[in-house]
Amino acid sequence: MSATQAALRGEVSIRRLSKAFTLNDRRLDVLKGLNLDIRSGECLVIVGASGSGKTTLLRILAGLESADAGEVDIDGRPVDGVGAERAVIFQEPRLLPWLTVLENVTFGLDIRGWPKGEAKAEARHYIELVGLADFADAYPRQLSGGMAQRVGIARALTVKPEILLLDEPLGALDAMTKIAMQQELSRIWREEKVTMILVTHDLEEAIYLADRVLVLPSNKAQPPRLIDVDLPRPRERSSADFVALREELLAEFGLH
Amino acid sequence: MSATQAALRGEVSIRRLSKAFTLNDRRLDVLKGLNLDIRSGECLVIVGASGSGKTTLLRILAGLESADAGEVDIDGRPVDGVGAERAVIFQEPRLLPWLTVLENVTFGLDIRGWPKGEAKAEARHYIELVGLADFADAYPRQLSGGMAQRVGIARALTVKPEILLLDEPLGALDAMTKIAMQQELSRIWREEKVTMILVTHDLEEAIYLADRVLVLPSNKAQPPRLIDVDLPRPRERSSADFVALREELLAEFGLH
Amino acid sequence: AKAEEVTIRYLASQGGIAPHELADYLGYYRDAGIKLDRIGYAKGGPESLFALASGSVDLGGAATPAVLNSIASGNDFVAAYPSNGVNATVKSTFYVLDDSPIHDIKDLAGKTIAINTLGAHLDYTVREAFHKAGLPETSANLITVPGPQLEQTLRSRQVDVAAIGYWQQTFGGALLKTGGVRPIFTDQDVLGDIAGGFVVLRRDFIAAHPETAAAFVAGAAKASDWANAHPDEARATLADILKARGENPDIAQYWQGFGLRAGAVTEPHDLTFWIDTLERGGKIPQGKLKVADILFDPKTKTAAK
Amino acid sequence: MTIQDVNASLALGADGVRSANAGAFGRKALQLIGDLATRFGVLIAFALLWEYGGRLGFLNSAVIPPLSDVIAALRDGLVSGPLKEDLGISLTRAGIAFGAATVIGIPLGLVMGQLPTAEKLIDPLLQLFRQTSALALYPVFILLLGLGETSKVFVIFWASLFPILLATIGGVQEVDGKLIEMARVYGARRLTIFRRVVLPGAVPQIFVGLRLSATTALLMLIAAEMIGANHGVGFQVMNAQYNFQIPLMFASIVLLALLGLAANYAILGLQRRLCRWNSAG
Amino acid sequence: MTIQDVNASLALGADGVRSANAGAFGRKALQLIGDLATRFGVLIAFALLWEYGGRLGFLNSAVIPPLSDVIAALRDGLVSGPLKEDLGISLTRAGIAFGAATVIGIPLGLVMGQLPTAEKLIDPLLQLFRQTSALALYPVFILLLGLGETSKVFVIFWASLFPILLATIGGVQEVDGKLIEMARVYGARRLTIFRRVVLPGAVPQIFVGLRLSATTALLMLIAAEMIGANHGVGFQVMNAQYNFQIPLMFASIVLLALLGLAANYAILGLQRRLCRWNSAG
Ligand SMILES: Nc1ncnc2c1ncn2[C@@H]1O[C@H](COP(=O)(O)OP(=O)(O)OP(=O)(O)O)[C@@H](O)[C@H]1O
Ligand SMILES: Nc1ncnc2c1ncn2[C@@H]1O[C@H](COP(=O)(O)OP(=O)(O)OP(=O)(O)O)[C@@H](O)[C@H]1O
Ligand SMILES: [Mg+2]
Ligand SMILES: [Mg+2]
Repeated sequence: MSATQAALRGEVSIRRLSKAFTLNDRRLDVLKGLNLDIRSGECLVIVGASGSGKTTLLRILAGLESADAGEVDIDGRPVDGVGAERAVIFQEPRLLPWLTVLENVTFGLDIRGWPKGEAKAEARHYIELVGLADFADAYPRQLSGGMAQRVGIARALTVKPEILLLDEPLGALDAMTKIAMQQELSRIWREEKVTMILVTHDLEEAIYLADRVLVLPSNKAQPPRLIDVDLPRPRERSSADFVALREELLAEFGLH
Repeated sequence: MSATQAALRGEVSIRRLSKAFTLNDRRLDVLKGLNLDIRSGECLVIVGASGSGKTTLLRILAGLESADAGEVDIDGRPVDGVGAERAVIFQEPRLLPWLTVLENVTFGLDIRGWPKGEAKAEARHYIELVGLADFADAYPRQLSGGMAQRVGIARALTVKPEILLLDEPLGALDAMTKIAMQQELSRIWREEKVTMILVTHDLEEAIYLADRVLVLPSNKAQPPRLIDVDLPRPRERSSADFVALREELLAEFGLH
Repeated sequence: AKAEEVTIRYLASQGGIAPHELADYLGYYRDAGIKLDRIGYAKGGPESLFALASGSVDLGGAATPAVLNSIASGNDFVAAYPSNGVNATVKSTFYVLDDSPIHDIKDLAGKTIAINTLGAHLDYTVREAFHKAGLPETSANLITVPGPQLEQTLRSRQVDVAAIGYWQQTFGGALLKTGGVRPIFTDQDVLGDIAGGFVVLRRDFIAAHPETAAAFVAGAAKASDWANAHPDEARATLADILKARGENPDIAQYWQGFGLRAGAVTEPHDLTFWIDTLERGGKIPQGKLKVADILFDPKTKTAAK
Repeated sequence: MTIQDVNASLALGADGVRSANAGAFGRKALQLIGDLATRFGVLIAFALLWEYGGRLGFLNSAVIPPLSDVIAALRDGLVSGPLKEDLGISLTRAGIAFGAATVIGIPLGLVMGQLPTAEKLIDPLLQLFRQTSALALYPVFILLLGLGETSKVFVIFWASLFPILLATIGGVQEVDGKLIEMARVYGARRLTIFRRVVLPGAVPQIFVGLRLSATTALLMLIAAEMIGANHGVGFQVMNAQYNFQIPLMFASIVLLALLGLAANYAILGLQRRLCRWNSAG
Repeated sequence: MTIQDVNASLALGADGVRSANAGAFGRKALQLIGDLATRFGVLIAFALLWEYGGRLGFLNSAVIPPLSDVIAALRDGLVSGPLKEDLGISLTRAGIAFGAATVIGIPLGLVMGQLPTAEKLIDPLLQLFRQTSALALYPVFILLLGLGETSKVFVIFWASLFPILLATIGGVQEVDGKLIEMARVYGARRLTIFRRVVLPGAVPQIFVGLRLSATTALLMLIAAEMIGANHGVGFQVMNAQYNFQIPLMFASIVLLALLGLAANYAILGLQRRLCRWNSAG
């Protein structure tokens, strides 16, 4: 199942991945022998209780954190640090306070050496897409929480990575904006054929976007669970299958 | 309707409240002539699109931001700066990085001059309540996003204010933790008879907790809307009335 | 009658002594009831003048122009006696390296001369020398270099000429000991015998202790005469004094004397030369200072005014 | 359940509007006066104390001449006296040294703050040198750099390097690690992270260093111009002191202090311009 | 739709485990050696250069005696010579001055950083004084404070106050305003906010100031002990120079530098202890 063909972009293979933190001399197992293959162009959604290790897993995939044991391969090569084929949307917006919204969104393109004008045009496109066209010249401290989060999303989208890692990207958005953004993410994922790994607490969002849902347990004695979501797309939130799957996921969480 | 009787604790009266920001020479109306009375012991939930002014309104009520025009009276006295009768849970956790979880949670009690031992015992109670008993000695940078948010909640609950102002307090929590916390908030609200003003993007949460829901419009030409939630408590999320009201609110947002 | 006991606090300078220190060491002050109390070191005379003005010490000592400036600016100081000066044995010498193209004053034009302070003794020695040689007074480039660095800067050819002041005999002695240098001229060639610096007392101190002041000056004069008469003993004594102070006694070998006339007397010229120079330069107002007003007279035990 | 229009549900009284803008202009004018009074009040009090301290017997005016005499000496010195020329010479020396300290201190501080190896390598030596007074090392400087401008500028440079360097290192280490992580995942190389994240993030601290350093540069003029000099404001301070020309000495000190003050506020002004994002709108 | 156990769904090979801990001990030992080499390599190279520079003709050993002579002079001076006593005297002076600068500078900086009015009131005067060299103001100090310990300690205090003060003000103004807001809504009064939010938040910058200031205190010993002193390491630097005791002069300089180095690392150590939250587990 593990791929060594270079042709495959954005394929992730996780083998026996373990990670523990030390907290005041107490050992805290966060990931324990995780095995997982993520297909090229797949949308994997990670859910789990607060503190179950979602961010940690994402950070290891991003190359920001090193595992204690195990392997992560991307397109057949072991992950060693960050890489240009991956982009991350963090749990916090992480905007540079001294740059305007427009400048923050061009940041990734600047680094990739895009000419100023093209980078700006591209950035403006994504700023419009997240609904902040009127705020292109605002500084981060002039934004509301949800607006800042959307700037972070726009910034990650500009660089068109093979693998997009998203940590609760829509958590601070109202219902309507959130649905619009979910549609956008779904469209971009489909059109750009990007591998998407997304952490969320919103099970509806998980089912709306996911090919598969990974449920990380709080109790590390239990194994993680994978749930296939084989609903046709575009998905209808009020469809019976959708609602049934949502119930099933809730049950997985011990609810209902 | 405005009360001057000192007997009423936690009554809020808002008159013609207006607030605008200047953004690169552009005037940005955020609140425009808002009128609202919040009863003692009421639970008012504020919803609205990202950037519609929820945080701004909460900050004015907290005394952290001054209005351009209009009046806010609490228990008959005009608001002038912060006050010990109000506590705030911010949109970000705002923990002191050099203090442990336990020390962060005792912060409010320390300031109120509680003896060390009692403050610690009280703090431990709330830390347990938000499910972080194992992390009392951790530092903020060792916490996950949702854990940090829960520490902020515990800290605000310790001080038992007359008015509790909450800005998306459960936004970073998973479904199960969130429901547990909603039940806790509801119980504390009922038992302590605190006036609760809560911002959320989760309409289910709004209906579960609210006496009334205030919908702030994005377009300031439209007036804000108030929606009464007269469902019996404890509320059942799957009850027909609950679901119907949720549909109604979604429609208010232009969804469905 | 037994003389009153008076303690005189003062600041010493490193590597050298003033006549009153020698007098004290030789026991000349014992009967006069004068006790000298060395409370520290001053690097340069003006600092002792500031200390005198502040009442931290009871005597100061500085080069003549600094003393005159201090009195002109309103300090009620009196020049007690000249503490050092220029004569046939003690003098400031302008040295060059052996292979230098400079041979006399005329060759100095356009050259760099290291001296310790501008606007004071050596500065005016050079001006006077140029004046006498018929050259503009500012023909050479004078720069300030502290004593310890004079030899180093000369030998590394960063300056063409190093002027060793008569009060810097230790540096001159060390320079000559290493050798490879030759003198061009001295201040004595230019100015003749002249006092270079004065010990200064406060007028109110003199008024309060006229006898003590007179005895102080007399003892210092006696010590100066003794040093003139017994230069080798004087050097040995200096070595003892330096050793007692925890300084390097070896440098006593370079010491040549105080450079004072017999009886450490002041000639009017010692002061008028500088009064004229400073008045000409506009540093002090015309006619403000008169020698009689500022010089202690041991006979009347006062200064006029 | 009822949905209602919030504003319509209330009987409105026009008196409810707080007159937030009434008298705003008058208040602003008053505020400005108060502002200037607090800003310069203490300074003026100090000047008065100086001027009249001697006359009222607090100060010995033979050693501390009244301010008016000092100002007169300063004016004379600048108009027709030595200070005019001295000013240019000293500003050049301090300026070159401060410029060099900036140009070397900031990049070095950025590197040392970011690369532990570089810090480990250079830090002990730097710390040792930092502890060494330029005043004491004169013989060494003269030996290695001569008596000319080089050694004077170097003495000043040396002393002004460390405030910038330490402040920059401190500033860099304070930069939010989360922002650096963000830049890394966008593929920024070390140099880009320096330029786009670390440098702007450290700017406030760097400016503290610059202000300390500019002051140091001007203060070191006195020490630097003690040797091998015949011009310069610092030279005048010591030379006037040696010759007991007290008003000229104070005039030179005041001139240096005013230069320092000007440099300080110029750098503050530059910082405000650069950090407009912090206070805009 | 199927729910599956992730781990069970894979055929596992034991070879997949990366041997992250293999050879960890050997690597650590090597790392330590490398660490020490980088940390002290440059220092040792410098010492060798000094020692052999004279013998190889790079340096004039009459001006810069070889390091071994200096170390010998240092040992003699400390064991039987003047430096033993000097050390105690100088440490007392620098210590008192630095202590006073800390005790006054930090609270003053905290106040000035927080209260715009206080800053406006004091800043211009302070800025003016900051620009004024202790070296130049000696006459004034002698006049106002006499020749005793007071003026010496005050000169050192004066110079070491400003690094602490400016760094503290800078640090305070950098403290996250969101945390201060948080403390305010919990009813914290100004003093509590100072103590519990502003002070800990400004600690890293304050420590930069403390380190600069400790250095300054030791460096100022030379200037302070130049006048009216009989003892002290700074006094020895100048005294030895005037007495042709060049090795003793360098020994005193080295002693001051070592003191400064010790102070620097002591303060760094204290900072690490205080800021454990930043690096814990
Ligand atoms: N300091 C400021 N300067 C300028 N504009 C500001 C400032 N603070 C807030 N705003 C603007 O005010 C509007 C309302 O912001 P607010 O934070 O109240 O929104 P919100 O309803 O809380 O949104 P969210 O749900 O995204 O948190 C936004 O358009 C924002 O850009
Ligand atoms: N640097 C660290 N040091 C010690 N423990 C840490 C550190 N980072 C994370 N942890 C711990 O690891 C666990 C998992 O954290 P992680 O951030 O991955 O959770 P999460 O699943 O993202 O939770 P959330 O939904 O609340 O964001 C938590 O218990 C946390 O306390
Ligand atoms: Mg997380
Ligand atoms: Mg908000």
